[in-house]
Amino acid sequence: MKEKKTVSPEYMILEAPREKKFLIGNEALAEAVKRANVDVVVVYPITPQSEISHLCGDLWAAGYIKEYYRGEDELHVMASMMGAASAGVRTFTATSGPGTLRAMEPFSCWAGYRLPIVCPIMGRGVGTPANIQPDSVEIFYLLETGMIIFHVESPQDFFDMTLQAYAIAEQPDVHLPVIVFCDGFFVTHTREIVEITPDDEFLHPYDSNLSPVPAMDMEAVPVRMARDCLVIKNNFISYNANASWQQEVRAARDRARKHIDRFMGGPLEVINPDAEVLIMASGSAAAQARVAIEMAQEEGIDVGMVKIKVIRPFPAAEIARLAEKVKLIMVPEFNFIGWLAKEIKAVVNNNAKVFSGPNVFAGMTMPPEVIVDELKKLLKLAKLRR
Amino acid sequence: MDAVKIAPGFEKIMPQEYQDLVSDGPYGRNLSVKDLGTFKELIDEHPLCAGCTLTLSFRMVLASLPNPENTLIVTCAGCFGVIHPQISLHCTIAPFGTHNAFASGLKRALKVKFPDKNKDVIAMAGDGGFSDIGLAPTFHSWSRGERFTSIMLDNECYANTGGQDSGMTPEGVALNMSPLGKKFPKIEFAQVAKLAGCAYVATATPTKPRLLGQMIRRAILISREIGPSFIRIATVCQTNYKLSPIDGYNRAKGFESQIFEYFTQEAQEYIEGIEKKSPKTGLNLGVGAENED
Amino acid sequence: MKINIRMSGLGGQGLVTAANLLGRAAIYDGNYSSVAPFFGAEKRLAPTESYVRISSQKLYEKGEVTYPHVIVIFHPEVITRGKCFTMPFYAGFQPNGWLIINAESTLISEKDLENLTKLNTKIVYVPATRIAREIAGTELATNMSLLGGLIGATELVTMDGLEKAITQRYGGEKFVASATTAVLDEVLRKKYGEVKELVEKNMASVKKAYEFVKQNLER
Amino acid sequence: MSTLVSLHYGSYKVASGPEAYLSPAAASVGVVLPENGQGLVEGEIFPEEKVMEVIAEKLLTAKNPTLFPGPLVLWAWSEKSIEKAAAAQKLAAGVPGMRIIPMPDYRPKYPMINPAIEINPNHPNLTIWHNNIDVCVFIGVHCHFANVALKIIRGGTNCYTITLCGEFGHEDAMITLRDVNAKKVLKLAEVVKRMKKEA
Repeated sequence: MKEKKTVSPEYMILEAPREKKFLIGNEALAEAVKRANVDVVVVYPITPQSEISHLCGDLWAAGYIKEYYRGEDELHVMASMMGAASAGVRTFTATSGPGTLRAMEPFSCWAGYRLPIVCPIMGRGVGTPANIQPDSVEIFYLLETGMIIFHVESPQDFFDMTLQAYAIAEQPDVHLPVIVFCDGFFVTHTREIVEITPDDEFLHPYDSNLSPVPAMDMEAVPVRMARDCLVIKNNFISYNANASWQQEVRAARDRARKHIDRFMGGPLEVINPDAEVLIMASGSAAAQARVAIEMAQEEGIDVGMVKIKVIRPFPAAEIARLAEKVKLIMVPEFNFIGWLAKEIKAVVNNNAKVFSGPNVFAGMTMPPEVIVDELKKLLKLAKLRR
Repeated sequence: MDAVKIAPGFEKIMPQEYQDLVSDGPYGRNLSVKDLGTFKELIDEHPLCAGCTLTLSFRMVLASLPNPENTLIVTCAGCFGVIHPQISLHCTIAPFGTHNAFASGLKRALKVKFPDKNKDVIAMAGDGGFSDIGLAPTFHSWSRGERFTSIMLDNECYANTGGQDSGMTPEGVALNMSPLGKKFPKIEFAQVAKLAGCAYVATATPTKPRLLGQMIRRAILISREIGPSFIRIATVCQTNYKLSPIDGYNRAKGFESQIFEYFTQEAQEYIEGIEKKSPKTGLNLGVGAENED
Repeated sequence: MKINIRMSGLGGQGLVTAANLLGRAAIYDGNYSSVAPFFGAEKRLAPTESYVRISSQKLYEKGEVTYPHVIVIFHPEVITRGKCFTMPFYAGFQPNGWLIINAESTLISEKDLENLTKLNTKIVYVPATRIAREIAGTELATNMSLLGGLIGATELVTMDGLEKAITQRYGGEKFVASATTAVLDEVLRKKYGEVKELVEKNMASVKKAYEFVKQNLER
Repeated sequence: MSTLVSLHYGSYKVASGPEAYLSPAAASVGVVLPENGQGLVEGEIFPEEKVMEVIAEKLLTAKNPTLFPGPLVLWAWSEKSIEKAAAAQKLAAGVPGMRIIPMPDYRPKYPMINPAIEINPNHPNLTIWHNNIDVCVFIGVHCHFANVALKIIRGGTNCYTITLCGEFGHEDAMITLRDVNAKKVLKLAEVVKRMKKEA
C-alpha cells in the first residue's frame, strides 16, 4: 500500500471537508475505522454487530488495517485487545448484548490498565427471554467500569463519535477505553445521509511514547516493569496504592471533559433550554424526542430537549444547571431499568420533578406520538396543565 | 540495549540491585541454566513458599530465555502471578484464564509494531489456568498457530487460592474441593496440545535443569519460526499436598518418568538445523541433557 | 411533507433492497430519507418488513414505522395467511393512505375492506410477480415492479431518481444490508452476466408496472 | 465520590498535607490541567514564567529539597532522555542541599523498600518520612504512576510536591509544569540561579 496521508484528529474532526453519503450505521462506522488508521482488530460474530466485523475484514484485506482475526469468544477477544493495546498499538473491536456481558471481566480491567481501546457496542436485549432487538440496557452494566461511554443517536454520530473516541481516548492525560454505544439495529441498520471526511486522509499513527503507562514491548523504560502489577499487601505495600490507582482512573475520565468540549462541542446538545419542560434523552431515544418536542410544541406545550451524548464522564454539573429552572424533566429510554433517569435524579436538586418514561424496550419502537402522549399525562399529574 | 543503561550522571544514585542488573544482568548475553550463580538473575526475592519447586522452575525458565532483552511474559492468577512484579522484564497479569488470548493480541501487535524484530512472548499459567478456566483460549491460540510459547507450571492443584483440585490433579487426591478424593483422572494435556496443532510439545521437571533449559529454548525458537509450542513443567504444591520441601522435590523427581518431547517434522528439522550450525545459540545440546545429575 | 412507508412481505422478495432504492431515489430527488429493515434473523420466506421515511425536512426518527401513510404488500399471503408482523396488516394505517398489493385480484376480506374504507384508503393491485417474470424473466424482480406500481400510484419519487438509484445499486459499489442480500445479488449477477443488462431489465419491470398502475388508475 | 469530598467541587485547594486518610483525585473535584504555556500552582492556573519563579522560591527556601527522577530520565533509552537527565542534574546542582533519590521503576518491591536510597510510587510516603523531605520534584515519571504517588504523598505527608511533566501536567501536585523537555528544565535552572543571586 502506498504512503498514507495522515492528519491530526483536530483537523479530521473539526476542519476536514465533508461529503454526503447514504449509509447504514455499520457502514458509517467502517468509514470511521478506515480513517482511524487502526493497527489491530479482533472480532467475534454476534447480531447486530457482525456487519462491522465483516467490514473490518474487508478493510484488513485491502490493507487499511494491519492485523485482523476472529477470536474464540467475546471474553477472549477483549483479552486479546488488552494484549494488543498493552503493546502500544491502535486497536478496535465491537460487540453486542450477550457478548458485552460475556466480556465484563476484561471490560472491568481495561480502564485500570489505561488502554485506549475504542469499542462500539450495538446494544440489544440481554438475558431471558432472548432478544436481538435494540435496547440500551447494556450501558447500565458498563457505567462503573471506568470506561468513557458515548451514546450514539444516528449513523452520523457513529462516524463522528468513533473518530472523537480515538482522539479523546489517546490523550496522554486521559488514555482510557471508550465505548461508543448505539441502540442496535436502530442505528446499525438504518440508512441515512452521513457526512464523512475524505477517504484518503487518515489519523496520525498512535504513539505509545505519550502513554501515561509504559508500553509492554521491552523497548519502553523501565525494563523491570510489571505492567498492571498486583497492588496488594503481599507485595509489602499499602492498600493506599490500589485505592490511589482507582482514583487516578476516575480522574483520567474526568480529564476527558476538557477534550469532550473541544472535540464534541460538549457532552450535551440542548434545544430550547428555557422551556418549562425538558425531555432529557440519549441515543435513539433522543432521536424520537426531537420529533416529539416539535409535535408537543404544535400542541402548545412549552418543551425543550437535552441530548446527552456522553454518559461517562456524566455531565452532572451541566445537567444540574439546566434543571434549575425547569418544572418537569421527562426521561424516555429504550430500556426497562431507566438508568438514565436514575443518573439524572442523582444530580438534580428537587429531583421529584424528574420522571422516568416512556420506557420502551425489547425492540419495541418508541413512536414520538407515545412520548407526547405520556408527556401530556405527566403534565396533568404534575398539575402543570389541565 | 539502551533501556538497561543508566543515564550518565545517575549511575551512583541508583540502588545496588539496579547497578547489578546493568553490569551483570543476562540481557544480550546468551546465558543459560548452567550459568546460574554467575549473573544477576531476572527474578528477585519473592513472596512464594520457601523450597517451592514451581518457583524453582520459574527461575530456571527465566535463566533459559534465548533473548531476555526481547522477551515478554503474560501471567494470570496463580502463585507465579503474585511474583510477576519481581521479574526484570516486561510482564503483566491477564484476567484469569485469558493468558493465551492476551498473548495472542500482544504478539500480533508487537509484530505490527516491530516487523523486523523477534519479540518472544511467553504465556505462563498454572495447571488450572490452562486446563480448566483457560482451556478455550489455549486451544484456540494453538489452532490459530499463534507464535508464542505456552508454559504450564503444573503443581497439580489450585495453590494460590488455598489448595483445590484442578483438571490436572491426579485421580483420588483429596483437596479442598475434592474432599472424598478427585473422581476423575488427570487430563492428558500434552495430547490436547498436539491435537490443537502445537509444533513442539514437551514435559519437563525442575529436577533436570539443563534439560528443562534446553526445552525452553527449543520451545521459544520454534514458536518464533515454526508454530506454537507448549511445555508442561511437572512440579507439586508442597504446601497444599502437605509435603516438606525435600519430599516436594522428591515427588517432582518422581515425575522424571513423564519427561518427553514431541516435534512436528518441520520443527524437528528446524531445531536440528540450528543446533548443528551453532551450538552456541544456546542449544549446546545433545550433550548434557542425558548426562545430567 | 413527511411520508412513512411500510413494506410487508416474505424473506427473499427484496423488501430491503426496495426500501433502499426508494430511499436513495428520494435523496436523488433532493428530499431526505431514512431506511430501516425489519430487525430480525434473515430467513428466506419468513415474514419480513422494511420501512422508509421520506421528508422535505431532515429526519431523525428511528425504528419501525408504526403509523404508515403507505403500505406495500409484497405477497398475497401477508393478507390471506397473516404472514405479517402487524395484525391486521394495516395496523396504525393513517387516513387517506395508499395500499399497494402484489396480487392479480382482490383478496381483502369484507371486514378489512370496511375498515379500510373508513380510513379512506386508496387500494391498488399490481400483478408484480407476473410482470417481473414476463419482463425481467425472474421473480426476483418482483420488488422492482412493485416499486414501479408504488410510484405509479403515489409519485413519491421520480422515475429519474429511481433509475439513478438502481444504477448506483447494481453498478458495482459494495452494498451492505445483510449477508443474505449479498448472496441474492450474486444470483442476479450470474443470471445477467452484465450490470448494464441487470439495470435495464430492472428498469423495464419498474416501467411496465408503473404504466399498468397509471392505466388502471385512469380507468 | 463521598459527600464530603464532593462538597469541595470547584473550590478544592491542592495543598501540602497530611490531608486525609485517602485524598481525593484533584481532577475529580474540579481542578483542570493547564494549557500550553501555563502551569498550575495549588490548583490555580498561572503563566509558565510565573510558575517557574514559584518553583524556584519553593526550592530555595526548602529545608530538604529532593529531586525524584523517574525511569524516563534514569535510563539512557533515547537521546532526549539523556539530555533531560543532564538538565535535571544541573537543576539539582543549582539548588543548595538538593539531593536526588531515584524512582527506578514502578513495581511493588518485595520484601521491603529501602527508603533511604529509593522511592517507589506504591509507598512514596515511606521515603519522604524517612528523609524528612519538605519539597520534592518529580521528573521523568510516567503520568499514571506520578498521580498515584502524588495522592499518597498529599494524603499522608506534609511534603510540597512539584512535577516537571513531559505531557500535560498533574493536578495532584501542588505545582506542575507541562510539556517539560530538557530546554525547559535548563530554563528553570536559570530562574533558580537568578533568584538565588537576587536573594
